[in-house]
Amino acid sequence: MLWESSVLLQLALSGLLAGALYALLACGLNLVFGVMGVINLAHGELMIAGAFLSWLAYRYIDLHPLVVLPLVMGLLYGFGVLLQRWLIERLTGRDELTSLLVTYGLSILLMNLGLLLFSADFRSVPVLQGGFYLSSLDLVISKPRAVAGAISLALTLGIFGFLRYHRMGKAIRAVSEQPEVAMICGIDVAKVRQMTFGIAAAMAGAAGVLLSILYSFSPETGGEFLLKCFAVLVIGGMGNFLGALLGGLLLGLVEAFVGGFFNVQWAEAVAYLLLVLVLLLRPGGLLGQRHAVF
Amino acid sequence: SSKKPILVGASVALTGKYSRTGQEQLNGYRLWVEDVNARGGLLGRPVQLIYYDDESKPLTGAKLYEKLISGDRVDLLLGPYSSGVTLAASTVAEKHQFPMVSTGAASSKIWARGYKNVFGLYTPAESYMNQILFFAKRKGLSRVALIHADTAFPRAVAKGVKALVKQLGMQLVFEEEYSKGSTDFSAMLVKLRLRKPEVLIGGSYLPDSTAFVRQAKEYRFSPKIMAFAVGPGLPDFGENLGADAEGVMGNTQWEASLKLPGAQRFARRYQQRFGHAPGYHAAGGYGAGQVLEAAVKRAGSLDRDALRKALSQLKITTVFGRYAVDAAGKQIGKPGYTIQWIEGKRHIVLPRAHATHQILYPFQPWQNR
Amino acid sequence: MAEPSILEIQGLRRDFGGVQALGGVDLQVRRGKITGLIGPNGSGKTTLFQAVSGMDREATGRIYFDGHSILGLRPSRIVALGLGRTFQLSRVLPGLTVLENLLVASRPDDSEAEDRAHNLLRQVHLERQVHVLGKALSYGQQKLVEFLRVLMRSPKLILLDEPAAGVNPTLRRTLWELVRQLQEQGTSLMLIEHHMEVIADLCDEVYVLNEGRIIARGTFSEVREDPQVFAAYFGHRNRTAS
Amino acid sequence: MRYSDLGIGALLLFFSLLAPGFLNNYQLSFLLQVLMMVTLAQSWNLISGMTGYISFGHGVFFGVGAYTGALLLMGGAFWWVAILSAALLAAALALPLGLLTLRLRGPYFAIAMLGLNEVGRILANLWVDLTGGGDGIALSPLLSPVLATNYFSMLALAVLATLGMGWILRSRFGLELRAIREDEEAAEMLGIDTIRNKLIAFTASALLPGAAGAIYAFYTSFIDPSSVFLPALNVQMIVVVLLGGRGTLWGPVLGAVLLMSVQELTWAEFPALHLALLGLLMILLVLYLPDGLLGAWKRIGSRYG
Amino acid sequence: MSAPPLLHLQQLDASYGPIQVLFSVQLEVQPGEIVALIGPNGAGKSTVIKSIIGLVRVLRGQIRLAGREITGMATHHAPLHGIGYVPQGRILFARMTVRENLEMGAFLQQDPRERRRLVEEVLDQFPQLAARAQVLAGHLSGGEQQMLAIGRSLMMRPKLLMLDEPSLGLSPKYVDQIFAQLLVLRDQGHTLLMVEQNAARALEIADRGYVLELGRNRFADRASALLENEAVRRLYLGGV
Ligand SMILES: Nc1ncnc2c1ncn2[C@@H]1O[C@H](COP(=O)(O)OP(=O)(O)OP(=O)(O)O)[C@@H](O)[C@H]1O
Ligand SMILES: Nc1ncnc2c1ncn2[C@@H]1O[C@H](COP(=O)(O)OP(=O)(O)OP(=O)(O)O)[C@@H](O)[C@H]1O
Ligand SMILES: [Mg+2]
Ligand SMILES: [Mg+2]
Repeated sequence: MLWESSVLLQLALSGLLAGALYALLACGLNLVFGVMGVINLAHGELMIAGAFLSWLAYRYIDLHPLVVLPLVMGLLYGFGVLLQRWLIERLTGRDELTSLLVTYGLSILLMNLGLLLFSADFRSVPVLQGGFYLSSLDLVISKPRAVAGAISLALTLGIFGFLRYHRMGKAIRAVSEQPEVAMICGIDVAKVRQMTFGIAAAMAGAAGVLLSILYSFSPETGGEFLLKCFAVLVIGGMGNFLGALLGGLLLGLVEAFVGGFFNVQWAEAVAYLLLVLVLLLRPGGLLGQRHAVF
Repeated sequence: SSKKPILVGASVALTGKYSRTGQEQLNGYRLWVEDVNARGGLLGRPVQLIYYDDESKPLTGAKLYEKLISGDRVDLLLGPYSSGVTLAASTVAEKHQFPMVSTGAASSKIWARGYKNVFGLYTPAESYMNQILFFAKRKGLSRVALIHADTAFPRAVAKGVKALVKQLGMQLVFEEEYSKGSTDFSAMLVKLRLRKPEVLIGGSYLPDSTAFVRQAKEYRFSPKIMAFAVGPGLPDFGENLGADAEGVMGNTQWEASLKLPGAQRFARRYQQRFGHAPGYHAAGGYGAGQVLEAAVKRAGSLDRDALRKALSQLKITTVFGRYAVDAAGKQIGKPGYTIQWIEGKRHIVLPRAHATHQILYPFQPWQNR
Repeated sequence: MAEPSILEIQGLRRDFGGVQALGGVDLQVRRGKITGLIGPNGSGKTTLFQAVSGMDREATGRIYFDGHSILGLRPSRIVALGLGRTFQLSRVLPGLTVLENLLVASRPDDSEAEDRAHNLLRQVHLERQVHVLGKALSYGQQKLVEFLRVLMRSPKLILLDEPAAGVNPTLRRTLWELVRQLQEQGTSLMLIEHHMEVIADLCDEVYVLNEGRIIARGTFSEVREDPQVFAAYFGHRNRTAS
Repeated sequence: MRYSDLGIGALLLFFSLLAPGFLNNYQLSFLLQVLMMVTLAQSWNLISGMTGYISFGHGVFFGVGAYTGALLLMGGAFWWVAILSAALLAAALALPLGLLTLRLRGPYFAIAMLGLNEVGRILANLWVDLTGGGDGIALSPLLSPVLATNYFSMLALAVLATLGMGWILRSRFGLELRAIREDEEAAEMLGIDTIRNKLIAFTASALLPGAAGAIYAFYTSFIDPSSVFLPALNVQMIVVVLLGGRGTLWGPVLGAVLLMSVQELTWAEFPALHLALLGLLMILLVLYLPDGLLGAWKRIGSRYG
Repeated sequence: MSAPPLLHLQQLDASYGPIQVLFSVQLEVQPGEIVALIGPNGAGKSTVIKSIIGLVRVLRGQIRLAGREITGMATHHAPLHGIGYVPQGRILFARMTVRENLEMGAFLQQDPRERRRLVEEVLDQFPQLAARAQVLAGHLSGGEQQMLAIGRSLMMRPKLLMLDEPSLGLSPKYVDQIFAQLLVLRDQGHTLLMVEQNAARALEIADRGYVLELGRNRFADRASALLENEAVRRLYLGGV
């Protein structure tokens, strides 16, 4: 009975829509890695910051999350710029390990500050409730899922276009390859890095806002999502922007099907299993490329 | 020199996943300490509470009870919050042969290990859903779906449900465990829609039960009864879900509306002191204090053996309800209560004797709301 | 001698996603000789070294080193069999001192490693840099350390990938002196180099590689007369042996 | 090891051996936890400090050790047999795991290890028949060794870890590990069997947390999946090494004493803050004390000395 | 002479962290000249260039460009000051196309049409590159890569072009091409400062030369005079 086409379609659809959110989050993470070689272990907490901003705005000034979305992106952009300027920039020239450790510390700090401020309670922003029902296909489409999925996809593709065709986007790529030479070309590398981190943080913030209308979240939710993002990155190939997009959608699908056919507990572990599998079979990712590709 | 305070030790979940309920329990403890001291203390000595944050983690809890017993040398022990932390903490108490009054823990497992020093207040988790299942049986329902988180307490709830479903000759059409902290139930809902259960029972805490109900609406999943173990008992459940909470059932250990000695007064004072109405975790905290108080009075000293004896023989009624334990220290005196969200409020609907509202049945399908 | 060549390569191929970097190369390095490998930039010289040294295990064909088939072996195995190589872009270990860089390359049971290291460093005027970290060396200094490192194990065959590129002319002479000494001690060498004086001076035999294929083989004076080689490699102005 | 190192070691050992004589139970448990941190930190130091393969998942060996120790003890094994088996099982697990993951370079390895803890936790949760799942395992107080026994076992472990580290730091093996950290391909080309070396380091570094996990299980008498597969434990071992100084002998010891003391104090005073402080500490350390307290000490020493 | 030199280093001290590498280095480049900077490995040649461009910390001394002080400028201001730089070891944006590499060279040009025009101009100058404009830079041959690196540095029409070992690792054919190209550039009005280990050939095309040793000036003269100088030949040119 699980093999009925409506069920398959149902699972595929909700999987893809959830996957779009992973993609948005993973692409930001990937951008920072591609350009600065920094794995930002605090990326999940940046997302949660976005989610809490959305929650605060809804709760205290009664603003709809979709109205707040650009504001949150702007705020997180600024926060990202500051983080880059004060923290990550100081690590240029030190080994990979160092940035891992610093962002790990940052993630712990942010998460626990979140716990202090908001406690470990789960919150959610109950807008866009319910679902559309397509009686012809016997299909329900959850409203928040549809909206969040569409916005995630649009944002991800928009940023992809920016990197590919805009002059500043190209500068980001240049910095990712050869920072010293980029400098000689007149590119203010520090600025570009700040912009990169800013964009990535804004993407995380956007993901957070969308998360807030989809699921319940607490300050501790970030870590779980980060792990999934890594699975996405590894599947798509670290530093590969399109890869992350595809990887995100793929993970969403796989999770939905594993949850549908087996058990949701396994669905949560499947991201990690997928990650390990890809790492072992194709250490360069499914789309196999080690370096920044935009 | 006899004015040296009596030290009461406890670990509480101030941070971590149980911080919300842990904080309420702590408030209950604190209110009791204030009251005891206002009454002139215990054995003529003032009472002082020493507590630490166990971060909702069993291991930390165990460490802290070690600290309380060996480091701070407390005289009396109150329990932490949650079955998990209690399982760990009680082992330390047992090691030191130190009697501990435990509230905020309902898994029977705690009392199935042959320990002699843990005395519980909560109605055991295994019987949480009994009234609802009996009610469903009366309504002629038989298809039951059970979902639950993977920690000690929800598992205990699930165990009780499975046993009773079998005993009542009902049919368990779906069962699935999920990790605590899960908030995406879409895949589960797709499956549930196919199985068409009439009764859905969740061994769930607040976040998961809230998320489940929201997504049930998105996926238009509406069984005739929807009930969860912990979530609906908390005010946040209604706050988060608004109108969608309507008709969801749950359990409570206690409601302020119950006719128990001092309960109303406790609820009033609690509201004044902490600015919000007490949930059952708060009342449990206060009640645990009262039990400890009664036991010390009965023992007439702080001697641990005397205390242990007193605690196992004691039968009293606190603001929280009846206290009476079996030989293992497990609670057998106190009934559970079934609540339901009706018009934005929590009402006791079962047992009938305590009901404050007629039960709402069946659960309104989402598309009709 | 039963077996005249220490390295025997047959039909070596390597593609990089459609680009054929090596298109079936046959080549021998004779024992105790210095063999030159020249060719235009991008002709596949470094790729060949990568395959022989085991750094790149995706090439196909046959490679025999000192009687062992080594294609597919890991570099450390091949080194254990007696091969050493340098990198075109130096791979000095940045966080280790110059001395440690040499010591880590010695045989574990070599009790005189430290003395040898000091000796070698003196010969290329790096004695002041003994305790300097690898990353603090200039480009040319790194190339020198890289070269000395290979000598620490006294390999039977050494592959040198432009060891003198970026090294100043005076030191370059010292370096070639060292190479000749090695040969006299019986070491076989294979050398990639763009300075024709050196090839002319040192090499017993020269292979010319172009677009992944050997287009000429012989003594330097033989190959340099080859019109194909001339067009591909030397260009309009022939500045060879001075 | 140098004479000064031996001197410091002997002094520390002397006091540690006498400690049970004049400390109360709580103080002794505190010391036990410090020793545990020393052990864990040395183990992390070996794999991550030396080879540069950052393990964010070393806690998994601790978890495996804890479960092995607890289960064996319940099954009637002698406590020391249980500890030994826990260490061996952790190492036996590390071997295939290392074979798989150590092929991954740089960030990939870190990522693979980051999720390992989570997998450990989920498995322990799912494998109810063996582990009791989310309910955890409670060791009967009668079965567990007494505190002093646990204390001395942990002491022995910490001493072993530090001696081992001291030897490795000065050995050629240590030099080879550092070469791997700097440039693995080049190291391989210098004749270093990088795979073998990494595997040895990784497997050896799993022994210690395995044994420590078992002792800790005896000491607390209660374990459950989320308390022994604990992400915070990974953080702590890393912070300890960073605080003391990466790739040094006494760094982890110094770091463990300091961190645990600070934690103990902040815990009581600012219950909700101490993890946030830990994160902040980690950032500040990397930014301002890149080579830890010992490194800073040496730098100051050489400036004025 | 009333006009100041295009580039003038006075008493320059520079260091990497605590380690001082340059000691009172003096150097002058007149407009329209090719100046060669030679010396043993580790003498500090690259460091001189890096300190001009702001990649290395200057401790003391002055750097003047056409009379204006630019000591310690931010590296990304180099094109604004009219300085082009070709780093040691032909470093490119390997995963960007030839055209994109050139575009990056004119990053400061905001107008996309003007940028395209500049690219075409440089491609005209290097016909070999024009044929491969859409190829990824990483797939070029060594000589082409060096051409591209030089082309990129020419995008903003620098007054002063500094090259660190342009012949490094190039086959003889390419070396000839590169040196010929440098002469063309000089004739087009660029001023060149070049570091070379291929010292003899560098001095052949240069107007003047400096010899650096251990971070200090050792010789400075017309290039032809340096080529004749016995000591220079023996110590630095590898001659006998
Ligand atoms: N990893 C790689 N991926 C793709 N192409 C490669 C790779 N390595 C080499 N190539 C290509 O293979 C060809 C041969 O390169 P190789 O480095 O062997 O040349 P070479 O003869 O050493 O040149 P040079 O004298 O400039 O060092 C070139 O076209 C190069 O672009
Ligand atoms: N990053 C660095 N940190 C510390 N010291 C350095 C660094 N780079 C170079 N040095 C030192 O500075 C001195 C000069 O180096 P520089 O690179 O300028 O030499 P160079 O003349 O360009 O040599 P080469 O011809 O080998 O390229 C060398 O002694 C070197 O050890
Ligand atoms: Mg080459
Ligand atoms: Mg240089």
